[in-house]
Amino acid sequence: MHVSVQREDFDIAAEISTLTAGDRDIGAVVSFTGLVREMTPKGPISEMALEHYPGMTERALEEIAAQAQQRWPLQGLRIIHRHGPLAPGDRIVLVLTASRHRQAAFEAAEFLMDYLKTKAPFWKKEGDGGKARWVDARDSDDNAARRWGGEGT
Amino acid sequence: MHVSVQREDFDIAAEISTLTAGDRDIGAVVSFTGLVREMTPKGPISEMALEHYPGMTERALEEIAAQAQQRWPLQGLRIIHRHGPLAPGDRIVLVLTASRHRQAAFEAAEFLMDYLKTKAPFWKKEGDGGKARWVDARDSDDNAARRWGGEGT
Amino acid sequence: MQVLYFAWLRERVGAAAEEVDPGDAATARDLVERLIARDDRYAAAFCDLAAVRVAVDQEMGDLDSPIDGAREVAFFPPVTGG
Amino acid sequence: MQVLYFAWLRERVGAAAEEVDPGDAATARDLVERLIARDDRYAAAFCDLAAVRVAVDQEMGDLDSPIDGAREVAFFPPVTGG
Repeated sequence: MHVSVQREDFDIAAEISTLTAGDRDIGAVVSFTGLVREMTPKGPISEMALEHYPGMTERALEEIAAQAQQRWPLQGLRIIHRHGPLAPGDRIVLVLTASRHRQAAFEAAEFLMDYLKTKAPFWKKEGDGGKARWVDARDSDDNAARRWGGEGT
Repeated sequence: MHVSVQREDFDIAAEISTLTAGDRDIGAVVSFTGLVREMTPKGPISEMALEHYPGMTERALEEIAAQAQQRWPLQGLRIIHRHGPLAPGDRIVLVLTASRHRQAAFEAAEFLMDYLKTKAPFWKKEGDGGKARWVDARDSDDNAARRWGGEGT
Repeated sequence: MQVLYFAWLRERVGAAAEEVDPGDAATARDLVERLIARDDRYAAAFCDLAAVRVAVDQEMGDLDSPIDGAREVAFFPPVTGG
Repeated sequence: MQVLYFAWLRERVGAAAEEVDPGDAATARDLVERLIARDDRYAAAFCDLAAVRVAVDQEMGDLDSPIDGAREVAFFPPVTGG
């Protein structure tokens, strides 16, 4: 199972252990963890809610995972994305890649995050105790995804 | 403390917790873990020994860490490198980077690994139960380090 | 046809999902026009079409995607996960 | 002056460290020549100078690095950690 969309937190060490268990041909494991930042361009926040599109989210992440596996020789790959209410400091997303060599593991992890940021149906709403506002998509994320070529963002 | 050179194994989750504790402005944490592979270009191995240059190793890693901190806006950085006897599947090295955004965290982690591979005084000796042989340096590592510019490898 | 709304589109429409008769709408854009004609809430939700993304049967598409035979059409803003 | 050897250089020399009088050796290369003249073990260790790396007082250098006043000179193959 490559992809999980869940409300619950995740355990990075346990996920790495599961991913690498029994495979002694893995030389490189890269993890990316995304966290909720307290300070945003529009001021500090006290909470965040992550909405998603059940069904399509899993399909989009599986599709992104399949593309990464076609592009790089990966021994393992894992995506966990949370939804629901979160607070500053909370983990949002985990991407893990395992390969023989570090270049494939690094590149695949960056690709997964760039594509996830532009293709997976999640929407963040930030609150500061009073007002809540939907987060705008960032042009820099579109540009990051575009560098991998393919069918665009 | 950025750098540890030690015989003991390390705990990735504990290291990430320590690195990010109390800083709610971290949005991205990247980890790289290097593992001993059983299969090498010269056949399967049953053990590996990592020799290093006590004193210079720590200095070289601190210098590499300082360069990464000058180049990227990092909230945290950690390098752990093991020495002594190891076996296939064992962890060798951990690099952690924490930043506001993912690009800096990814790039700094790749830079740290590329520089560590060419500038930190470690030497691997692989054994298959009978013979033991020193591992040759790889041209691809020199090339990887060169892409960051600066004073070369 | 099931029509879904997410994020601020959901809030402006005032519903997460609803059954809509697409009539002779051939594309997602035709469907939007049909909805706008129905109620002001849709006019508010779809006032800036450049900020609207579309999925047809859970596949990313755009306003010109055909919706003929689709079971599920979703409208939402650009995604902001990760 | 303390001279250190690592990996297969250490094995061929048969010592990890030794005290060496550098005499009038100005560079690491001069020191290597002085060592080779001393014993065949050094000739074996330093037979391929392209594969020899140098650190002077724990700073990476090369065979042309000056060693005047250095406390510690180390010889080793290209590094293979990580």
